Amino acid sequence: MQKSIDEIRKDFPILNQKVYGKPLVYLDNGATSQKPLLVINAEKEIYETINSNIHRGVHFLSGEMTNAYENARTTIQKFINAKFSEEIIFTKGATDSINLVAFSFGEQFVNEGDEIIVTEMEHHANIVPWQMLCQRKKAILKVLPISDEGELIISKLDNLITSKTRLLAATHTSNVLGTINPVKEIIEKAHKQNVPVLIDGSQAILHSKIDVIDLNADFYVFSGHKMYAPTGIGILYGKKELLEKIPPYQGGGDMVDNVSFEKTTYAELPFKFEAGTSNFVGAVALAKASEYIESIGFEFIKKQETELLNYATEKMQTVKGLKIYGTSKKKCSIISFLVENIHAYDMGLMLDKMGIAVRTGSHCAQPLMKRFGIEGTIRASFSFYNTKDEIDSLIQGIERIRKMFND
Amino acid sequence: MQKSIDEIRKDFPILNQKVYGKPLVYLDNGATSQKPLLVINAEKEIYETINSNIHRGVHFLSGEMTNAYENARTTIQKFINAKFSEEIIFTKGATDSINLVAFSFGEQFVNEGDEIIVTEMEHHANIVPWQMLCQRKKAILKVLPISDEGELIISKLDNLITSKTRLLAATHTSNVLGTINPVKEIIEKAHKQNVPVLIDGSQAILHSKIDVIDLNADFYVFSGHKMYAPTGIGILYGKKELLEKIPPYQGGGDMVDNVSFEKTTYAELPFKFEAGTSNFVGAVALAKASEYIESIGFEFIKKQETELLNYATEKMQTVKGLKIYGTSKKKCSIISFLVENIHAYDMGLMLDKMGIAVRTGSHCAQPLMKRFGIEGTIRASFSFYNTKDEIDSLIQGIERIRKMFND
Amino acid sequence: MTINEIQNEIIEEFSIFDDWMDKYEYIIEFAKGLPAIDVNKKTPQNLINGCQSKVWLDAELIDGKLSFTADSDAIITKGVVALLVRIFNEQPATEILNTDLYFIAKIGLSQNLSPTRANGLLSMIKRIKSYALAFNSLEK
Amino acid sequence: MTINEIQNEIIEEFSIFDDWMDKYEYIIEFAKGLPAIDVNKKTPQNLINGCQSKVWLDAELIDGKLSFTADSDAIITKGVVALLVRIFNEQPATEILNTDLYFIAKIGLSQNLSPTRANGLLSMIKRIKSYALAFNSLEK
Ligand SMILES: Cc1ncc(COP(=O)(O)O)c(C=O)c1O
Ligand SMILES: Cc1ncc(COP(=O)(O)O)c(C=O)c1O
Repeated sequence: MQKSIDEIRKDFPILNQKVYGKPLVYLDNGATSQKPLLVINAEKEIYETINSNIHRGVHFLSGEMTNAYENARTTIQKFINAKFSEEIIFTKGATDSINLVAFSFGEQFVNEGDEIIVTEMEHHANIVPWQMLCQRKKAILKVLPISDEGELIISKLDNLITSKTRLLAATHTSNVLGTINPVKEIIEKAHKQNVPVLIDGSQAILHSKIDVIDLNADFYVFSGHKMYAPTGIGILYGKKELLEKIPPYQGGGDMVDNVSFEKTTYAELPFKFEAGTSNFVGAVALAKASEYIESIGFEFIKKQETELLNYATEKMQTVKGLKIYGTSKKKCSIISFLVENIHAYDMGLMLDKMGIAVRTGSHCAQPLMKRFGIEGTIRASFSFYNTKDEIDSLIQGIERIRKMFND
Repeated sequence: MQKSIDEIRKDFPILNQKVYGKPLVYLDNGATSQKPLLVINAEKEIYETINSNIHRGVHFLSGEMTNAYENARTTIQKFINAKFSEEIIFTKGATDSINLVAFSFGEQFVNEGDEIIVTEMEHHANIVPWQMLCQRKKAILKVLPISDEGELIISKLDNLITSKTRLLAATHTSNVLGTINPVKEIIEKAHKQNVPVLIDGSQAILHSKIDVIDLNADFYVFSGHKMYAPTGIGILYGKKELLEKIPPYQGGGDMVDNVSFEKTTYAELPFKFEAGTSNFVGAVALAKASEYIESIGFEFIKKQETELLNYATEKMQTVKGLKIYGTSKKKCSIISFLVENIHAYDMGLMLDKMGIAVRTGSHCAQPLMKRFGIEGTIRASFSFYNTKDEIDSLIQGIERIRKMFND
Repeated sequence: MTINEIQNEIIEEFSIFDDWMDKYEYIIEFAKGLPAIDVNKKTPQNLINGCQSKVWLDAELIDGKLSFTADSDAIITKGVVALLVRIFNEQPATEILNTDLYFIAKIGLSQNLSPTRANGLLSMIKRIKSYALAFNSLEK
Repeated sequence: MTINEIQNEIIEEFSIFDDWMDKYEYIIEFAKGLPAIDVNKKTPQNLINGCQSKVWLDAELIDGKLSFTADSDAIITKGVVALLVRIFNEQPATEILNTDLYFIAKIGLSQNLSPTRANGLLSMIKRIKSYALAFNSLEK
């Protein structure tokens, strides 16, 4: 049976607290999500029962921990519908995953004069690694622009892609605008010209079912901490045939087959890309988080979050001088906005004192800010555990501050 | 007051269990250590109270979490006596730290024909990243050999270092032989010829007080999970003036100052090297682990572990056909051994069934195995929470297996 | 008034508020009273890095004492820098260098302005002290 | 005997042990009874990767049936491969390909040999099946 919101909120102990004597209203989910007890306790339980280093051990605990870790891989494989479990690489997070691809794919396939395409709405994590690669290889970074509504101008893609294009990196969902990009269509277009595509799923993975086979993504990355799992763990999905073609990223234990000072050979997938002791406890907790998400159900999540998004958008439009950035028809539950004459930072600081946690600033997307000619926005991002009451608090807070400034 | 071993063991719930109906004897501490409740509960508590993304947030939880994270940095700074807190970089683990240096130092300072020196007793984590660097830059990897006792032949260092040597990477303590290397002397020798030194402290950090200023190490790396902290977190210490000179490793959020498609500038230390959402919960737990260690006290740890090492060494010497690999006078509580006519793997599997967890195989040190002309060893590694009774169980187990094979 | 006398004054002024919004109203009042910085002084050199808001801070030496002007695009930041200007304006450089800014904790700002990584408040204080240091060594 | 008959036989033999060390003694017995592999067949090609111990496995087709020989430097591994040889020796290739090796779980080996990442037991079974597959397609 479907849990009620009240029941769901009980799964997240952190939500039931006061800050500055006011009930906490946590609307900074885009930065990081809170964790259900199921996940928190999974880590604790591992450390109290089976914690042990994995893979090479011959003893009982090591076996149990290895099984738990490899089962976590299979769970994530199913969660995103990957074809093979070895297409799931455990990393530190989305940033780590993108850097891995930028390095390893870059070493193999990017040379002087080649081109990489990113979009104007990317998070720095999906810009800077490509810039660094381009600098190292003397390649060129090209940018797919966006419209005033905050949508990718897909029609420009055909001209942007040339015979020199080696990879296209695009976000599935904007962490600032909330825009859900038509990544399936983008991938199809890129593939027509033989360009592989990396999708940054950091803000998508928690809102709806991801099916990497259906999307036909070549690489798909996300962080655990944004999908109700702990910090320090993330995923790189890559198509097997591509992962096999590119060299390893980091060197160390577990990623080698044979090591000698003369010649070292590397292990098979997925181990080739998992150098050193993996965050195996984090990996198991990540799998638990995905199970928690599925127990709530994406249908329910989508319904709840859409309701919150629509409700908040409607209410915000009644606030004088409030402008929403990102007005695509396809949005996840993220709203960026500014109120006339009020600096985002002032708004954020004051909302905080009312117990309302939002994020302010450039949201690691400075080029996007530049596109809109602003320094930053206030961002409220909702999870299925948020309520309409909380949105009412937010709106009241905004109104109060607006009056303080504009009267 | 000093805790008794019984009291200490109560801090580690995992130790008090049976496997195959036998009391668990956990002697695989070199692979990963168990975690005290203080550390386990610290993570749980964070997720239930202040979890929130750090640094850029303007709200209460973000502030609390940022403070906890930055205080963790200061705690680790003091733990290893670094001069500046920004010399402490949080990484995924020792392997991640070494790869960071191999890349960033390599980009800045290593060119075709240059030389990197490692030792014959290194873990793969301190070999493969350098091999990969050498391959990329057409540089040359040179190796400092060891004696039959398992000690570095320091006298060969002077000849090994040339005007082409760019860096020396050596382990503080061997994860196989237990040898504690005279790293201070090595660093001094290297510095005389202007060669910076990276020390792999993975197996040293948990056994005695590390003072990076006294050692005068240029880089010092270790993993949290081997020092009673969770998986997925580690440290790179680097001298400020060196860290400032080398370019960033990964690109993404938090490590930038200003991002535009035309030109990106990077943040100051330590952030320059911490791209993406850091494992901030792991970092706080790591600091807690260091506090736990200090509450037990290195004096007590050293005394206890030396006693266990000496006791086990003595007892093992009474076992017919048992050979210990690594007979240096300066050893930490790690013993590698083989028993005549018995494959390490057989021994490990059988000890396991008696509840005794040891590690078998090459211990991610294949070149070292080659040096001794063996395929692998059995390794028993003791923590201060182990007891003489447990060593008795180990010896009895070895004897029983020896008889099974040799009668 | 000495630096500490001004600090104590500020602490007392803030002591009447138990609500944060009232404190902010008060800080905003300060912001409005801040002597405007010369437009020509809003240079990149005078811009303080590491805040989510922009802060410009300039100093001149007048009769052996430092005179500060400042501005910010965010009103709370401007109010905070106004507090600092009120405290440090016309104080001898050596005094500025040796000051312990206990008022920050007392009025609750340390907790409330520290969240941003490159702490805006800290950067402002650093900048003020570096001016003091520079003028101090000039004087010798 | 069919493959499953042999599996059942093994399960029954092991059922009398409730102590692991006794099981190992028994496995070691098997190891000693394993038909020795020809020294010339201990080639890198016949070496199975991913075990902590070395395993060589060779197969020949005799009268339309597969005949296996094997060896290992570790005695327990050798005993395990001996169990597999006992089961699969002289069985038709199609049977080998379609076998579900339930005896592994029943005698407790799945749990006890799986810890190593590149599971030795799994690799051995894979190798045996790939021989069967190869011979099967040869026959057609
Ligand atoms: C000496 C030494 N160096 C490096 C490492 C690698 O540490 P990690 O796997 O935690 O990155 C280890 C761990 O086995 C080690 O013992
Ligand atoms: C769209 C997007 N991509 C990438 C990232 C980077 O994720 P992480 O910091 O967890 O590596 C984020 C997180 O802010 C994001 O929102």
